[in-house]
Amino acid sequence: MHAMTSPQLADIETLELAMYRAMLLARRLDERMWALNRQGHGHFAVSCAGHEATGAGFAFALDPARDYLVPQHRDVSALLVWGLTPRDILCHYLGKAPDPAGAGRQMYAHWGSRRLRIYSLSSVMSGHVPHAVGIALAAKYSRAEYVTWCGFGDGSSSKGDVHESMNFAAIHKLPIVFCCENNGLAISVPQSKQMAVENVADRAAGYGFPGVVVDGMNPLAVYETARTAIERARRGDGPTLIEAKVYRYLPHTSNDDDTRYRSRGEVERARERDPLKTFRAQLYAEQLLDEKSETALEDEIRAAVDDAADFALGAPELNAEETFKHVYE
Amino acid sequence: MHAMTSPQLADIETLELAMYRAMLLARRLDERMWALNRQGHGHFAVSCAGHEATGAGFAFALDPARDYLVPQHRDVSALLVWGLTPRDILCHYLGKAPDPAGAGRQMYAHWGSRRLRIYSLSSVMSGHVPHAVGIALAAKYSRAEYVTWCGFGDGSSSKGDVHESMNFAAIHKLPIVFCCENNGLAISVPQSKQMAVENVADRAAGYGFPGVVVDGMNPLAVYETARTAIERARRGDGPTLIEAKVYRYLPHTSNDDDTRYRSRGEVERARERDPLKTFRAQLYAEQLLDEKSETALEDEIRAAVDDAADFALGAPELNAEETFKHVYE
Amino acid sequence: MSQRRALQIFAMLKSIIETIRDTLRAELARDERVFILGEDVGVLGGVFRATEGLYNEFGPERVMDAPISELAIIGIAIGAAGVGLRPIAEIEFADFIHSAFDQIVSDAAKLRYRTNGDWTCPMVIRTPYGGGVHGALYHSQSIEATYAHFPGLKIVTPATPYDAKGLLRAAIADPDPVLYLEHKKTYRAIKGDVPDNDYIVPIGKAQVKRAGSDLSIFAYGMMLHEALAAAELLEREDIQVEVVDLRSLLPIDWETIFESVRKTNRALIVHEDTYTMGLGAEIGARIAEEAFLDLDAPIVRVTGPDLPGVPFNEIGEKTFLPNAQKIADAARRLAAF
Amino acid sequence: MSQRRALQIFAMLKSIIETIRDTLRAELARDERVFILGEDVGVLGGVFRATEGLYNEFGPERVMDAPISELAIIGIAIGAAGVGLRPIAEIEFADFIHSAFDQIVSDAAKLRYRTNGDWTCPMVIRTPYGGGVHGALYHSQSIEATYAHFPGLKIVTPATPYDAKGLLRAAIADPDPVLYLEHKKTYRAIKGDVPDNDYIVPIGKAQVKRAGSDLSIFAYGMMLHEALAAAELLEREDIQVEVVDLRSLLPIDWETIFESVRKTNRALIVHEDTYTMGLGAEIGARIAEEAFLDLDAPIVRVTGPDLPGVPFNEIGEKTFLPNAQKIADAARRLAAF
Ligand SMILES: Cc1ncc(C[n+]2csc(CCOP(=O)(O)OP(=O)(O)O)c2C)c(N)n1
Ligand SMILES: Cc1ncc(C[n+]2csc(CCOP(=O)(O)OP(=O)(O)O)c2C)c(N)n1
Ligand SMILES: [Mg+2]
Ligand SMILES: [Mg+2]
Repeated sequence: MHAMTSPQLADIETLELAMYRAMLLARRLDERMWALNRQGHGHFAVSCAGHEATGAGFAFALDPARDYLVPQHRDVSALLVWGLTPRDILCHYLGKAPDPAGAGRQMYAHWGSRRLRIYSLSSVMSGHVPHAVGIALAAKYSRAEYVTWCGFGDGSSSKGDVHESMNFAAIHKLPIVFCCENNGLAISVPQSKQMAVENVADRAAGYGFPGVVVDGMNPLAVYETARTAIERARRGDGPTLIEAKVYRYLPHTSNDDDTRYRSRGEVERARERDPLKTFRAQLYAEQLLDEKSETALEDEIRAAVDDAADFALGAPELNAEETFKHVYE
Repeated sequence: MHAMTSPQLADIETLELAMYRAMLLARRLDERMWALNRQGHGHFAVSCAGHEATGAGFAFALDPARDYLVPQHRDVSALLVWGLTPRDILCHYLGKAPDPAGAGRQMYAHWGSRRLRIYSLSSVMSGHVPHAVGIALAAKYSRAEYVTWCGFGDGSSSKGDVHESMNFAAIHKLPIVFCCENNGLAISVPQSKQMAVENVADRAAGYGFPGVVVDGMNPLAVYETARTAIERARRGDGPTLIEAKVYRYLPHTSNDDDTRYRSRGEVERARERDPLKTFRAQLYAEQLLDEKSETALEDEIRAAVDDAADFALGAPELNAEETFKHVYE
Repeated sequence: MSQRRALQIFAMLKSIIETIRDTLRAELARDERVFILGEDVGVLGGVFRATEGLYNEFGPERVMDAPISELAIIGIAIGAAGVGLRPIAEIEFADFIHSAFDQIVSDAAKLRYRTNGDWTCPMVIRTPYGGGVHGALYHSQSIEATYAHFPGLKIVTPATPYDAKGLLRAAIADPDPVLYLEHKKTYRAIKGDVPDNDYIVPIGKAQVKRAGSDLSIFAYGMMLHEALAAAELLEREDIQVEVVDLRSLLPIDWETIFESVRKTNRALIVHEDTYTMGLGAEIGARIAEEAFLDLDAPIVRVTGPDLPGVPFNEIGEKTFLPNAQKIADAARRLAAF
Repeated sequence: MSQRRALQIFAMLKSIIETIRDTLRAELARDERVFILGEDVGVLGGVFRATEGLYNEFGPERVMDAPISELAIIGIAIGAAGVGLRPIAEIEFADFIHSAFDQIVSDAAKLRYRTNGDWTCPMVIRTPYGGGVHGALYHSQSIEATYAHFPGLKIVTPATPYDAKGLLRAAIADPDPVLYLEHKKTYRAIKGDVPDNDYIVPIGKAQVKRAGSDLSIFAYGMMLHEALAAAELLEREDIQVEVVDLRSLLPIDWETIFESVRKTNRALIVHEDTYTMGLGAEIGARIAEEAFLDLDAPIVRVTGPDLPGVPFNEIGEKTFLPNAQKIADAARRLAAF
């Protein structure tokens, strides 16, 4: 049905299965981190559960071999497509020396890998958005053919950084796609107290480029929308703002208690839209997945997650001497 | 024709004549400042020429007895309506002790007077916009009936401060009117390098309130547009963004040389839209002004400006002892 | 005292976070002009629970949840303070106050001065700072040194529940903008007695926490407790350490500092913040200017190292942060000088 | 030399603003990765004319006019630097850099460290700072002390045309972010010889501008010239003043400072910035730590007063700013101590 091509897809595999694998691996890694957290391993988990379809959808629409990713913090599925391994992710989670984001200096979900063209995140919400614009400016400046993808949350959209960045990208028609992953919450603050509009995407018109709302729980819809935006960027026609409507199933982080600000009923109802569930059903319906192949996939993923956990738990810490390095060249 | 009422208008006077007087007084004060500057008096002149119609238009639509003004730096005509006197303005220009904005501490065009409900400006473009929102929040919080008017330029609209401020004002439906006085330049940077859209007003939709474009060279059009926005604010229906299209006739400040970035032809052509000229013609046509009354008005204004210049030139300086005061209460 | 009894007493004492919450509640009840504005301060009650329950008690207008807009939170508080309200702005983590730097230093700090005393800014900014809770580079920063450079602002940081209440009340009553810094590691770790009456702790006054004759340690926030622990270690070695809690970081109580130096003739300054241009710089320089002849030894600073941030990894974090042991080592050398 | 001849020579020398412009031009020509981004840098050539002519010569992609978006100017430069360009961001007045504070201290300064050296930020931020040109509170600020607290950044400020070129070339070549501070009063007031060859002035090295034995003055930017003038006044009174131009403010060349103190045993620090937590704090404290035994007198600082800003009014401005007279007065007292 969706036999679309994607820059990084191996021939033997359909796009949909590849997306599902990335989503499932992200979800299972997430579950493992939260389990490790409860067992006293690691201090800080950030869930991607509910954001996986968006990440998988846009990542397959891009070309990791040349495009730059300036991710949102919950983009685990996209980062896996981009080349981060489960070991990378769990070493990052535990703050161990092999962590590619910073050898244990950064908290979890502060991605980064120069080799993989994943720009580094700080904790400051939206602070990375101008960096993405700078990377996009460099593409135009150097006549390089890459596109820059920049994710941020609904909460982050309130910051002035986003305004200044979008405005600048519009003026120079930079090859960039902004993607607001709107899960309706900034920690506990609901969208109604973050903005008076329904769609962040509507802001794009005020900068002079298209804004599109997409169902972020549907990886194929995200893929299609992303493709259009990416092609527009590659053509030199400038930015697009995509707003992917998603849902965050778990608390904000492992330090949060979401029962204080949303009902269990709401979360349960949202489970019906869980992309892992709905997309799986679709793959079954399309006969791309059956019990046997699903079991094999789950086994493969469990093995990868087990391996990653063992590796990360046994990996060396940041040592005292290393702590003093890399202030300057 | 326009026998509209205005909160602060004396009975005997028509609104139009009062507007024209404010505009003319602003222009003549401006001319005097630039003349003083050339004579070596004062270090820094900021022209309001071209912005007078906007200032007069909105100021008469507000109620200076209760409303708050957080002005744009070129709002001299509005400030005169608000109660600043020519003496105040020239003492501010010369940085003399009687300067109500800061007793000579601030550069010219950094307005402020608590008694008159004019909030203080720094030099940081857009830094005052959140203050205006705070003043508006206080109105809602205290159930006070005032409206806050907040001006800023097209250049200033690019800053994140404006985004965060508008977004917050929208969420809480605050009684505020934002007014972008768009003269198409941020010093030398033309609008095309400041934004990719034609109208700043279009951004309002992205926050969830109306955005309106008005001819800022027509005081009556500004008045009407302002009235609608002010009534909306007083009703509790929230903010409006008005974009007044104006023209800046002189260089950015007395330190600027605008021949470097715009042609004399452009400036000359814009002179045809000069509100002092077009509105004067309208008053003549409406028989609200004739040669005799105009001469009387010009004489009165010249006398006021002469008096203000004499007063300000003779006024005491900020002395060394005072320089150390007012760091803390 | 038995360990059990000690634990019972500890449980009866108030923590700093409880004290802040109770003080906020009392101030909201006492003065209608007081309101709280910040991210997650409402329904959630703050990420550290400093405002827990206040939203239900006082409603959404007095305990306002803000969007992620630090600049606007501070800027709006400045405007509201100008026209008669008494805003308490909360910045969720001190690390994120940087987005509002311009508002704080260009406006809050300068407003009174630039207007010749006409417009003022009676507001409080509360924010949790400091490391030791695995917060990494962006949830561990000490920000006091940066802001202590801006006349027009005041800065306080309590190290005890008693001071948490007294300084918060002083900050809210103050006619000028006050940055009220809460060391997040002290929130639950430090408990103490908190009187019910309406006392204040005056801004600008330090406190000698422990008298001593051999050397003076100047500290604040969490490091006060590390300094006190170091002093106990050293007492066993017969080194008598005087420990001064600065409490106010702008203005600093120079008289109490100089008096202590006059007595002990040796000055050791401790802070968690990085070394170069940390607050210890001003304290060291001021002593070298105004109490030079009282010094029998060089100034010593025990601080975080000159690194861009506290690493997440525990070994990295421990490597970064000063503690009682590191303080005691430096104090021992200073005493022996 | 006759006055006429002196004026002729002065006219032949290069001003700091010309030197900066010529150096920018040469760097743009030399390296395609170098581009300039800032407000009014294009058609106008900068409000101080630092980029005059470059837009015509190199086009709008290499000399880019930016909207009023300091945060984005810096943030975009950071991103572009990460992927191989060499941005030179201009902030129109240092006073307006505060809006980009978060980008500079949270990102530019911390990027290399937080990524374990993976991502880097080789960029230059140029900005005019300092008072004495009737710029009032928001066109007179000295910002060096604030940024000198952030490891990961470098800060330089030239006081001569020679150093303006050498330090600008060093900054552009540097693999880390460099804040290049231009004292706006020196732009046209200070002239000097500028060799044509491709020298650099290394970041982190101070320079003894004038040798002396009685006391050391440490200064930079415009205040270097006031300090040199003070030294001349004092020479007539037989007080031999050593004057050191710091040039690099992060890192500071401590060796040159300590060496000078070892020689003169008296240290006077001068800056235009306000007193408390100005750069003099670190210099004073460091001397009191590491050269304490070499001191024969207390540290002295001559600085701007602790006021929120420089007033517009000329009397107010003069009251605020240090000058040769004020420096000489303090030096006389210090020499006599
Ligand atoms: C500037 C800033 N302010 C506050 C925080 C604290 N904080 C961390 S995540 C977060 C909410 C982010 O919401 P959103 O952007 O919608 O992303 P989500 O976590 O919902 O995916 C907040 C407020 C921060 N990291 N940065
Ligand atoms: C944050 C900031 N950046 C730069 C400047 C320097 N500057 C002063 S006025 C100005 C242009 C303002 O343009 P606009 O807002 O359109 O107002 P106009 O002067 O055109 O009326 C600039 C860039 C400043 N004052 N503040
Ligand atoms: Mg969200
Ligand atoms: Mg303009």
